[in-house]
Amino acid sequence: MKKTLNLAMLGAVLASSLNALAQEPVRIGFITTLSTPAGYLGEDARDAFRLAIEQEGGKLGGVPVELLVEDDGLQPAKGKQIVDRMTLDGISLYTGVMFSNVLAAVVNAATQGDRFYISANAGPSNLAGEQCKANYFAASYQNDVPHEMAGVAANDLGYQKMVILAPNYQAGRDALAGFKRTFKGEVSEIYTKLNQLDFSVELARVRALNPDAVFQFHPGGAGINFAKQYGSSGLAKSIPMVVPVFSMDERMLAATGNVAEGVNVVSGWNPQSDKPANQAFIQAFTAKYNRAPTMYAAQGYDTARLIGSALKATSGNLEDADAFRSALRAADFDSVRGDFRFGSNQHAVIDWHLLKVQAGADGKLAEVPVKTIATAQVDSYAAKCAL
Amino acid sequence: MSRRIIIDLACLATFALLPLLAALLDEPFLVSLFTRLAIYGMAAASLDLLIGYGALVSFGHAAFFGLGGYVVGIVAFHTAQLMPLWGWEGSNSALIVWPLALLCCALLGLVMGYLSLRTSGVQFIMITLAFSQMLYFILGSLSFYGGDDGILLNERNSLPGLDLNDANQFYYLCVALLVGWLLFCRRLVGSRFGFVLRGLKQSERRTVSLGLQPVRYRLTAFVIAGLGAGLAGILWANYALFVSPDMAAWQKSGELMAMVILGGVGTLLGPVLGAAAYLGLEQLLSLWTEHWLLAFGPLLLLVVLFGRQGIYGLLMKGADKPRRARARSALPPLAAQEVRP
Amino acid sequence: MSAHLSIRGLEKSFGAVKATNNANLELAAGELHAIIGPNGAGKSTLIAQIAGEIRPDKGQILLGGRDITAVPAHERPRLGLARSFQVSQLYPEFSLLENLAVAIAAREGRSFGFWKPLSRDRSLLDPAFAYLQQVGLAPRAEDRVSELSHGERRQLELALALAQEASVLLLDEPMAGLGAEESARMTEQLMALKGRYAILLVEHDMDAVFALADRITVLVYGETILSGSVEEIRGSQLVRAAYLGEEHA
Amino acid sequence: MLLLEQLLNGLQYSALLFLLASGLTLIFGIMGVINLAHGAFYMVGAFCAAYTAMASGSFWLGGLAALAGSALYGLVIETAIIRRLYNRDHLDQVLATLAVVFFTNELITLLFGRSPPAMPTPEWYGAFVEVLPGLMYPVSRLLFIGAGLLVAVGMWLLINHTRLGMLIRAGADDHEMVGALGVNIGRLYTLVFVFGCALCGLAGFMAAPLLSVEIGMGEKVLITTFVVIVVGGVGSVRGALVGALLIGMVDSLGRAYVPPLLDQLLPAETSGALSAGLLSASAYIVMALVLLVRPRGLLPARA
Repeated sequence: MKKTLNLAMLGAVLASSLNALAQEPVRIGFITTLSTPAGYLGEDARDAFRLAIEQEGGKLGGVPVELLVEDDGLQPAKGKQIVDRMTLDGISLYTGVMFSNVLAAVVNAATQGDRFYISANAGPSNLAGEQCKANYFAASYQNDVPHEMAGVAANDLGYQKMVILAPNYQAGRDALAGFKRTFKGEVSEIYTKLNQLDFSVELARVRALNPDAVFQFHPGGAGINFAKQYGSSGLAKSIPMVVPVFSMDERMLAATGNVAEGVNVVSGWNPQSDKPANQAFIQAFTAKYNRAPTMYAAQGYDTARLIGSALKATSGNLEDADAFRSALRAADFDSVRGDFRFGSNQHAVIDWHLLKVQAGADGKLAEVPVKTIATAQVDSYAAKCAL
Repeated sequence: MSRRIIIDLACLATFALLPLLAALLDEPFLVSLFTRLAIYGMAAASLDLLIGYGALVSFGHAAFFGLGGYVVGIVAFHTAQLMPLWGWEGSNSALIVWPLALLCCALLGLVMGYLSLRTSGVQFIMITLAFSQMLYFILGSLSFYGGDDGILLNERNSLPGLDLNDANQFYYLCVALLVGWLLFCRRLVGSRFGFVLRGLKQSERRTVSLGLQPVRYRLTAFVIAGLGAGLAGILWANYALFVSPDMAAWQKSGELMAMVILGGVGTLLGPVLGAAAYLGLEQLLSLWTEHWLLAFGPLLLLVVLFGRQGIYGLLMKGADKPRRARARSALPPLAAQEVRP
Repeated sequence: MSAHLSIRGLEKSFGAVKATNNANLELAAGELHAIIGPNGAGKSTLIAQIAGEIRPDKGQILLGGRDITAVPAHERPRLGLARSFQVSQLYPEFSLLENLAVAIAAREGRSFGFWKPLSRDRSLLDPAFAYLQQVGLAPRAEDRVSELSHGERRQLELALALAQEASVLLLDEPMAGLGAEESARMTEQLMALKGRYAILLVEHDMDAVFALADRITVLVYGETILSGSVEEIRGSQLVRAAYLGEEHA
Repeated sequence: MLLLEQLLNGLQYSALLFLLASGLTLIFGIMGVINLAHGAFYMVGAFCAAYTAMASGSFWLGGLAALAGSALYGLVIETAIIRRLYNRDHLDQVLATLAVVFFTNELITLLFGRSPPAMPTPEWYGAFVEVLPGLMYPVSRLLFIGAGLLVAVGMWLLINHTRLGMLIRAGADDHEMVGALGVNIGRLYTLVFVFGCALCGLAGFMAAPLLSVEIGMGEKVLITTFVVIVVGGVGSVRGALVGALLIGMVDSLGRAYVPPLLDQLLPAETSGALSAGLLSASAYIVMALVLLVRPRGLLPARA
């Protein structure tokens, strides 16, 4: 009896001293959407984030990290519950939320005090402008930029008259507003329903309006529905489409099939960029998960490496919030999206590309780069941020 | 001591001592989890009032949850933005905002109940669903209040003598309101009104032949149950500091219904246990695996197929029928009385 | 004798079926008036129209001289109309006392009480007990109705009708399904009520009807073909042909 | 001409709704089961269609797989679960079938992953037919309308002119009577349930090339399907047809004409929000109105 007790004590002592030797890992709260049809967004971001950690053998920037992933089910209230529990648990570094409405519920708790939130996808306008926060970073983009860039692309492509469509909810209305901000021609707006299945009615209206091109924002399943029906309605042959990458990411492309050929996609990530960091990422991701990464994966990977750069600069000490913040702002990492820096409002400033869906070298459809639309694009809210 | 009282006391003790336990285990999250249980428990118990005692299967109960929360959210929005609402500069006092929210819920209950009660059976289930979905879409189209993104609140409402921003104090307030609500519901189902409501479930023809108009009683019950869910919504808005349209979506109504069935229909305390089991399981399983629904589905199924009276029925198994035992002891022997002339 | 309840030219069709066809009936205060007729003659439909559950297509129902044809069912008890059901309509989950207490609270217009427990309200339970005594169910006062035998349920039906303190009782086959002994007891109880209420009794048990009724109306295919005293009906050739003949054939 | 095209579009949406609603209303009318899992069989059908078509390259084989897959899964679920629910109240059925939905969704996620598959289609599928002079309409959507019509006619023949149909009609009216006829009622129930599931499979197959084949696609149409059967009158196939046409047409024509109309009447800000709210809630508004006027639906099964 006594012996076992002693042994147990010895074990405890050993374990604690080992712990002291090996640094306590930095815990990162990764709140994301894994269930629901939109679950693949979170899955890609999470898998890429994990890949970055694995490549360093359980570390980021040389500092051991522990990734705590939880599914928000695309429900703001659930996201809020998770962040509340994680903050009580003492976690002070967060990322992973895919959707703006979940982010709105999560962001306050995740940035209070010395806590940091680094967005790997959603970048709502209020957080970029007047309500920008010292501890909030968007390593992805500001929500309006992809749509503004789509407007620029449409100008470049010489379209004069366009029909623009989006579901009638906050992000959809923002998308159309963003597009109109830069597009110089004439537009007709059509709002669709959230989670709409059938678009035949809208497509008939498009045909009747006979525009030069169509811009549409329908992420996830609705976007696949739209693209499939756009193709089968025959409009794809006569009226080209310009979309932000959310309406046609790699997975949606795979689900849509051949009818997606010819779609113009505006993205902050050029999957065929020959930058070594990008090529290495795509290779590693494909090897590990047996599928091609999406833009969400690229952003997740960038976010992980950004965090790694800041952890490295501060040796994993999150307690000095000012130091950690400066390290993040420096963004001293090799982004798979090319040149990367933070703007004054701590939102990513990156290049934007026009891609086109066409048969790649292997005969399969891929998003092939056409041109760069803008370099180091700063979002239109940065000026309003007092940081 | 009857089994029923033991269960009551055990639940009460758990709720009362929980913050101590949380402090001992150094798990402050427990308080937050149990606050959520108390709030959902209140909403589920109020739905049980309809389902279990009035045989009114409402598939739109989340409408009240959402509306209660939204009134709090909208008032807070105007107060924080210094933007008067029809000339009223807003208020952060719970004593003003909460009754206002309850009033709105009562009005909604009157209109929704009056129209829905023209139908019965499956049609009632669907028409209540329809009304709550309409509210859901209305809330979602309020782009001024964030549309689908909802409203973030800066602080909890204030109540004299309490600091609601303190997790423990807010928790005890929720528990006290839950206990109060359950006691009220128990009195209600045993009252003259409650007997009419339960009587309607057993024989509507008899009840009409006694000179009672069914709709008046059912509508009253509908409004009262709506107030319960509305209060839960108010507390939720304060707890989460966030309201969004999905508080009123059909999935939320379905969740509440699942809690009632899981806990035991027509038992009032059962649905609170059902809420605890539902949220607890969801929490545990989702920590364990992201494919938690794969396990959650069959678990639900087992309870439905083999645990007919829900959790409360399981706990009461083998115990005396409580109602009769109580009625007997409560009734003093009646003196032999003269038969009416 | 002035008619307390009058039915004039009542008609009701369900699709092509005429359930009630020119039904006429006069019920005097204190009179026990029986309605007899073969199965499917529309007796229950007639009762349902008087009680207000079914709205007639045509005709009039007068209670104490007032036209109540359009008065909804739940308002008729207040005007003095109480009924029992052919198939017992009771609250099986409640005790006998509680069943009656609900009826008494309803009669007194006190059903909108949200706080005081009904099961401990002496102002309801005491009179409830008295009604149970009246029909001989006092020993079972605190049992659940679901535990009662069929005969006891029929008696509780009667007690509930009595508890409404109405001037007119519509009794829809109170002896349905009763054995000989139980029927005899029910007949006795109804006999004790005679004269205190105007009773409209629908009944198949001819012995009971002939023992109890002051007047009898014969209903065939929804039509009141004959009305008269017990002797007149017994002697009527028409009734024999239309009704008794069938039964005794 | 645009109106005509929009009518066809409405018809096509109605066809999808009818394929789902006819099975659901039969299951409800005959067995009294509120089956929230009905949409799950539609999803299973779509997945079977897409993966089989991808693997075999044959469009029609995909269709066969969809029918077989949905029917088979329906048989398993009926035998294991639904059978035990016939004598339960609606609440138990709701919860149990909801559990089936949870389970099926996760099962499909585990089996096929989260990436929605693409359904390959033959060349002719993307072609157009001149329905009327000057009105070209895609084959894909005509096929859908055709399937809806075929099932409607088939169901009418089945119910009114076969022994099975006689039993179904009798079953909807009186369960005991069917038992008294010496029919194995359990087998009849299984048959009807599996038949409903096969119709879901057909709907899934028809939808796979046009809609995203994804987890949760069933729930998206499930509630609308319930709306359809309640509007039409629960338990009545004719009602399901009328309900599907009403809801489908209101939805499509509403989307086509309400926003332009409101834009003319109201300032842009209000009209946008208003038309969005109106259109999203259109099915529910129709249902509430129908039930307020006819509390049992338009064509209830039992008079």
